Amino acid sequence: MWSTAREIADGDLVIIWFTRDALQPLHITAGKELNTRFGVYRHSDLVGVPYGSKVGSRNGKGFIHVLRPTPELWTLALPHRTQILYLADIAFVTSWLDIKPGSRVIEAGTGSGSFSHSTARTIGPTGHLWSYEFHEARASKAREEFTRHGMDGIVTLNHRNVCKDGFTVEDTVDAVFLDLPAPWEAVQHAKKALRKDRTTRICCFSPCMEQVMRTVSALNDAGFTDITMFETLLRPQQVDVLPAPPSVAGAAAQLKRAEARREEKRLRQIAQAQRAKRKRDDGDGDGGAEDGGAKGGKRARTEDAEDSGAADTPLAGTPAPAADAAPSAPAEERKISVSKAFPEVRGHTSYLTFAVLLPPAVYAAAQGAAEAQSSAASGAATPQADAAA
Amino acid sequence: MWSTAREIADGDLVIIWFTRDALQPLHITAGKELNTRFGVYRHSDLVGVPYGSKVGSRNGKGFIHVLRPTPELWTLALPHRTQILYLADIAFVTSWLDIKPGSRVIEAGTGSGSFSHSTARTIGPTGHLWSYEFHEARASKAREEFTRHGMDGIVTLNHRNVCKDGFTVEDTVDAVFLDLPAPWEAVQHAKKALRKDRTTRICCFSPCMEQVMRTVSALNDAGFTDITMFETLLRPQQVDVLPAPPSVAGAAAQLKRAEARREEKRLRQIAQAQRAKRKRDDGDGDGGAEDGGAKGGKRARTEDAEDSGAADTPLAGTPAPAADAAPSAPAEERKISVSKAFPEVRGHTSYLTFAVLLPPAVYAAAQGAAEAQSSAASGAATPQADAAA
Amino acid sequence: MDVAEGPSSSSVVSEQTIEAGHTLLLKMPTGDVRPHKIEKDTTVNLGKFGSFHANHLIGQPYGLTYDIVDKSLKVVPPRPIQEVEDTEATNELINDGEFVQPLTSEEIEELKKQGLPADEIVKRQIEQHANYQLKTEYSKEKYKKRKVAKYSKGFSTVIPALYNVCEYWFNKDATRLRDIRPDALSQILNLASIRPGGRYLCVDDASGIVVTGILQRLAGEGRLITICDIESPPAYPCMVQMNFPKEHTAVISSLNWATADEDYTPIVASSEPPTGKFKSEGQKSRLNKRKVASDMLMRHREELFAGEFDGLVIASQYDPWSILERLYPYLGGSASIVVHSPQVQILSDLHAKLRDLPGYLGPSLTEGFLRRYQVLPGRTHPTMNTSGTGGFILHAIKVYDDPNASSVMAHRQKAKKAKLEAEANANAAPATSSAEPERPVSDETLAETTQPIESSDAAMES
Amino acid sequence: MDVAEGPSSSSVVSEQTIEAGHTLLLKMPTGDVRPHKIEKDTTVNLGKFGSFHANHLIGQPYGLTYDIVDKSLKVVPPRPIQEVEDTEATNELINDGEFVQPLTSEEIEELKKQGLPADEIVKRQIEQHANYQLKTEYSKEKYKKRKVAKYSKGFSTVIPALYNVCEYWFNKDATRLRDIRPDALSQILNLASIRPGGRYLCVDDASGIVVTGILQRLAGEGRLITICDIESPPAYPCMVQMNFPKEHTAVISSLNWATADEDYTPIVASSEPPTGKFKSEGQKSRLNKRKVASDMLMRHREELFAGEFDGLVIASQYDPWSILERLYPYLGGSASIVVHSPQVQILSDLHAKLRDLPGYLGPSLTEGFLRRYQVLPGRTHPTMNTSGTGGFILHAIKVYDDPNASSVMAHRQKAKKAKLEAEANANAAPATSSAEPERPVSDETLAETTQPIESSDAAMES
Repeated sequence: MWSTAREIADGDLVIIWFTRDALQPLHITAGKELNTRFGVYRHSDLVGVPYGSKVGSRNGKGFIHVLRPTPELWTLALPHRTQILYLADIAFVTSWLDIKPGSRVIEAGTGSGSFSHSTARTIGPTGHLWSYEFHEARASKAREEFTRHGMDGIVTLNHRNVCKDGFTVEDTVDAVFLDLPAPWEAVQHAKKALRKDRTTRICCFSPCMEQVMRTVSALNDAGFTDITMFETLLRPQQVDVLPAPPSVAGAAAQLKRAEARREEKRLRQIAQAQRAKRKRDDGDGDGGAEDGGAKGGKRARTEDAEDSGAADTPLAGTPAPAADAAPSAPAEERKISVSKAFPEVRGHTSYLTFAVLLPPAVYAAAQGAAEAQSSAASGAATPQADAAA
Repeated sequence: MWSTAREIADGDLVIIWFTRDALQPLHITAGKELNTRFGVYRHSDLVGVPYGSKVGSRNGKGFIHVLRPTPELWTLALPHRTQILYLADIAFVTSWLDIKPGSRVIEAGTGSGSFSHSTARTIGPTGHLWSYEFHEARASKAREEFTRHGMDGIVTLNHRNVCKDGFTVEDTVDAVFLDLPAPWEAVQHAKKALRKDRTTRICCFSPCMEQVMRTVSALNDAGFTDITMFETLLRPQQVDVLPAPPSVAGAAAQLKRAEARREEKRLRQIAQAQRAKRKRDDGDGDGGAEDGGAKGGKRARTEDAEDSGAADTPLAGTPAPAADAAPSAPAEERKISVSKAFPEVRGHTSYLTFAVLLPPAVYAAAQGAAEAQSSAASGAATPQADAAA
Repeated sequence: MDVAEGPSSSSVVSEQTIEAGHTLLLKMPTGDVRPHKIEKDTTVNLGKFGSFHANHLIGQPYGLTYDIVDKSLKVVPPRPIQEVEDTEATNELINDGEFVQPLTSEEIEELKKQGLPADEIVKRQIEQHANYQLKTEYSKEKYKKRKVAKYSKGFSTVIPALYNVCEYWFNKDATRLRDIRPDALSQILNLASIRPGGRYLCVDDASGIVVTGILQRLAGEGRLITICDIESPPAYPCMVQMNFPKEHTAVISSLNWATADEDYTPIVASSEPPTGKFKSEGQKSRLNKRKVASDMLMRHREELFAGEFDGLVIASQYDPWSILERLYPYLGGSASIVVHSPQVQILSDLHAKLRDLPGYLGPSLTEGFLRRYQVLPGRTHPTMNTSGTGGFILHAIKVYDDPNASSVMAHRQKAKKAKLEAEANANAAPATSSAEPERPVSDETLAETTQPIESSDAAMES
Repeated sequence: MDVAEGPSSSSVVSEQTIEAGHTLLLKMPTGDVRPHKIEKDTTVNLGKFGSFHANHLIGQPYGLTYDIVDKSLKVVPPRPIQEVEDTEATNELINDGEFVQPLTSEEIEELKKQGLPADEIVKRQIEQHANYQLKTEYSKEKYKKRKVAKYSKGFSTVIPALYNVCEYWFNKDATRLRDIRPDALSQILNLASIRPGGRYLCVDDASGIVVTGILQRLAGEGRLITICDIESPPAYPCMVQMNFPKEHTAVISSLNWATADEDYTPIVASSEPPTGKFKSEGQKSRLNKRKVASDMLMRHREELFAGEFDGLVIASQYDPWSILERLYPYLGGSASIVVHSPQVQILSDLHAKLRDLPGYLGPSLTEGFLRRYQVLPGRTHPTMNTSGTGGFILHAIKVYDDPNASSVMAHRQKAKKAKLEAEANANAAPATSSAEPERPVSDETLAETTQPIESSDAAMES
């Protein structure tokens, strides 16, 4: 679908990565200019540059990374017409529906085309995707995109309300993916579109539990089996490189040093106060006016200091040496990488209801074959065909 | 409820911890003996021993830890009469229902008593729990347990089908917790039991989504508001202390050494074969019979070796020195602790549906007060009492 | 009927009544929660949501919703959820981006100035809206709700329950709570088995959310000693919104890592006057106060060092092992040890250390999972965005080791070894040195007591 | 109707047909899955679930369910889920432990020997069961289902889809898959953007589950080179159950950490006869084979060293950084790098390293969440037990750095600095050395393209 060449060519679709949260698809059109607050770039300057290159802006201010599109990057960068499908859901649906090269698949609705692009990549040129969108403007936009992305051979887009009008193929596809408000209305149509010569699969994508329940009921009524439901999400992790958590011994040592310094200061103050007092007692009165108002404050502090004068006799012993903290100091230099989930993560996208269709045709054939084998191999009891419900 | 003394006394309930997965409640009864495959213990030998002690068995084979019961340990050790409630749910319900010392609470049904014990612990002697169990045998067993655990002053147990017969108190409790198959049948009864002079809360514990939906509808119809629903679980983590992952440089060095050894061996074989051949060519025929059948095998190997004789000229240069691996070796000695969730964890216990009841009585009072304040404070527009819906 | 146990506790009611000086949490129509300390005779200004006279709120019960009308309050009664009728309409014919606000913001400002109620403004907007009838009922409902919230003047008071206070702080700044989400807090309190009358140690660098939880669960009975890394007792800001009565906060005392050190003697100034006689009343009062303070410090130290505490909770930026080394000796036998950390790395390292030590029984490490659902009729689903983490919790039990007690397995192995040695003169393998006691071998009696039987009323139906 | 695109691919059908020599996954009525290699003219013995002649299964499509009747197979048609009627019955009157099996196991063995079908045995059990009518319909249904599964003789064949094969191995021994759960595998394959025709590198110490996934997605088009730590190409056991056609496995080649080392020259024996002339046909054939092998090794080395691969997937016990150091040079620009590990510690260390390197763009680390539900009518809930972990995935994109390009922020800061320096002669702060490009400042145009607009058909209704 997209270029697989090493270097970017005129006409290519590329993904411009400004930052992790700012990506943009860009059709390289020689003569045009990309003007962003991350700098100014001539399209023609990108031609011939290898995919994956970091490119500085023309004015030297800012840079971009020019990436080869993938369905995943496209999903991050695309202009969202609807709520998009995310990696975890798309990947899981692809896997459960056994979508692989050569698969024939239906999706409805097309929406922003996330699932379409991912499926086109996976089924490749030997597979085919029929995509249905009931909203006309969205359908036109998607059709245009698919053509631009070289997907015309792989994807057929229909503007159509499949709940009312059904699908455009019959007895054809291996898998159906329904992302519709009322998928139960499309279940019988889906059954018609699924091929009858083998086991096929369906997935209905619904955000609400009530939708799931109606869908399960419709699938069951339509003869689908192995009905099951999944939720899948990604929990992105934030990694921080931090100093190893410090020991409380360090905190203790700091507190002790602070206390010792305070005590020293107090003792100094007392000594000063006593000297000053002695001076005053010696009748040295000058300078009294100078000290003025400041004196009151000083005296109060001095008194405090004096009160605690007897603290020369602490309750016992001497403060522990500050060296206490030393052994833990080197450990505190060590850096560790720690991780945790991001504070806010996606808590729900949708419920994925899956089911399998084992069509009667297969049963008839299987039973015939089993019968033939039975008589050929052992001549034992003929397997009986239970009438399908 | 349980002993708070430092040492174990005759008559105490203790929790015997054999292993993480094997715990057992035990009533200390002097004269009795605890006989397990972790050893034999006389109850009287445990009397006077501090709670939390490791005790070796009388015959010297095995040991136990004797623990002070907590509601959490009791839940791990108790004889399960029903599926038990787990820590995450109990803790969260306690928190959302604002259960605290002095709270008056209803629970239905009693089940195995996990929630009862936890709630009794939290509300303390100033609170009260009314517990209802519709299954007679379970109710008797629970009543007996509550008495033994000294909870009679805190818990009142009733054998009663509350969906049919309602609760035994009216306008009394701060919070109601319903763990019933059809909680919606008890919602109106719960409303009666909740006190009318303040905001009160309810929680319904239901494993299935359909139960939640019926409950939400019943709560809404009964005038409960702030209806919300939660799921809470614990994901236990397994911690392993492993060597730091090795570098592939080590693997490469090992492969290279192996190749070098193989090559040496091959060259030795060729040399031997050539010496042997020279000997044979020199007409030294004796010993031929001795070698016998073994010779054929040897010759084949020798031929192989000879074929590769020219390998004395490898495609280029010499094998890289084995010292390649040396730099990474010390790093590989380092141990790291890694963690991951256990392979199988609890995936669901129940949905917790919560709601708040703001009774009209409060509204009348609030509106009266607001009115009085309004006229007193500002004389502004009188707040109007909207008729409650 | 247990009439004897009917309601009587007016004290509990008053707990739910707004008083002057209380710090309230006010919930805006948009869902934002703001703290506000309410004082008599002041005006409370909620910006675009209006302003009102504080006295209107004093004496009111917590938990109500008000409209602000002319600076005074009108109680809004609770509204039931409306069933939304699903019509045949879909959004098929509505173009993206078209469904925009049909009144200009100037026009809306004008309507608001005229005092038009929010639902009236929304109604006018809808009238102007060409496509409105094409939207499905669900879309309309969603639209209306969002718009009404936007133009409402009013608020609700949040009941100062522990859950609400923790949720408020967590939403405001989870980092300051060290990621302690309400579910994690409730697990911590239950795992630590906090009960009225219990005696606990706590190291809380999480803005005091754990301290707040413990105080609520003590309700004035029992004891809480916290150890901090600053000289004077820390502020524990989370406590503010609980508006605890004094009796509830009286049970807490704080030491710091220096004063909590047995080998260190704090420098305590004497409270005796140096001259043996008080020089003044001021000096006497100062020295008395100092005496009270230093006596208290000494008492708290003695209390800590005497030990036998029922539990220890750690939610700290410091290396948890360095904390355990200090405080473990002061725990009684069977005491619960609970350590919370935002990062698994910190606690997996601690777990790896503890499980090799015989004094720590059954260390377990868990991560909480919490999910909230929208339960509107026909539209039940988990919230689209959610909190990514509430941190990790390590739990262990303090036990007294007996190095002479040996495991059954060791015995079996010894016996086996002896047998083997007797049979042949072979070298037996050394006994395993696993710190974890051996798993039980299959045993009917034990299996019965330890395997949960799945037959609950509720679960059985599922 | 696109009739032109109707079904025609018989090859795809044959992929779903059981052939002699296939390794099948057989699902028992209890849900257990067992592998079985099916060979012509043999008897398949499923123990208590019966035995049958292998030929009955050869030529059958995958995915069907069979009853075993007299050593031959009877296809069981799909059964719709039965609505369970909820009666007024509760379990109120049933005593715990009373609801036990009323037939002894000897009696049941006897019935089974008589060839009684499973539902018949259960029916008899129920008849003997005094309390059965008292149980609720839900309980009955659960009981019946469990019992029928227990006494059924039969099995289903599992379609060899990647999902099923991964699930089978994961359930059997997650450790051998390095915890790669089906959801993680599908994310790995999508993140690595595996497509038919692509060229990939892979280091798979996870029993080959990643290799299997890549091969399925290549379907015979493209290239896969794996690097292993043993001399000969590894077995990759997960591939077995896929029963890949030869064309699909032809795209894979393996080197080891020695032969993948550019600085090392493998010791390759000459394929020329030492004497210049072949001594025998045997020698000629041996030496020719050797030549083919050594030529191939050299070609694979050259191919690796030529580089320009589209992606690299690592699921290895080795330090991922040591692997990246080796293989990074062989990736093309914009190539996807995907690393899976069971433990977050390994990948958070790697993440911390990569984000400081300009050649790795946008490293992200995620953990998957997967939950399965029971969706029986009236009984919808997530499964009570679930897998705890599917491991962690790190993703980054290889880019070519340009050390001369500088960020806008650096420029702004430079400009600011210059201005500051001009204004006063103050010291400006040095430009931040953050490896992460600065976040975009508010910009209308950009914001529009990067913010998802919540207006999907499905989501809008919710």
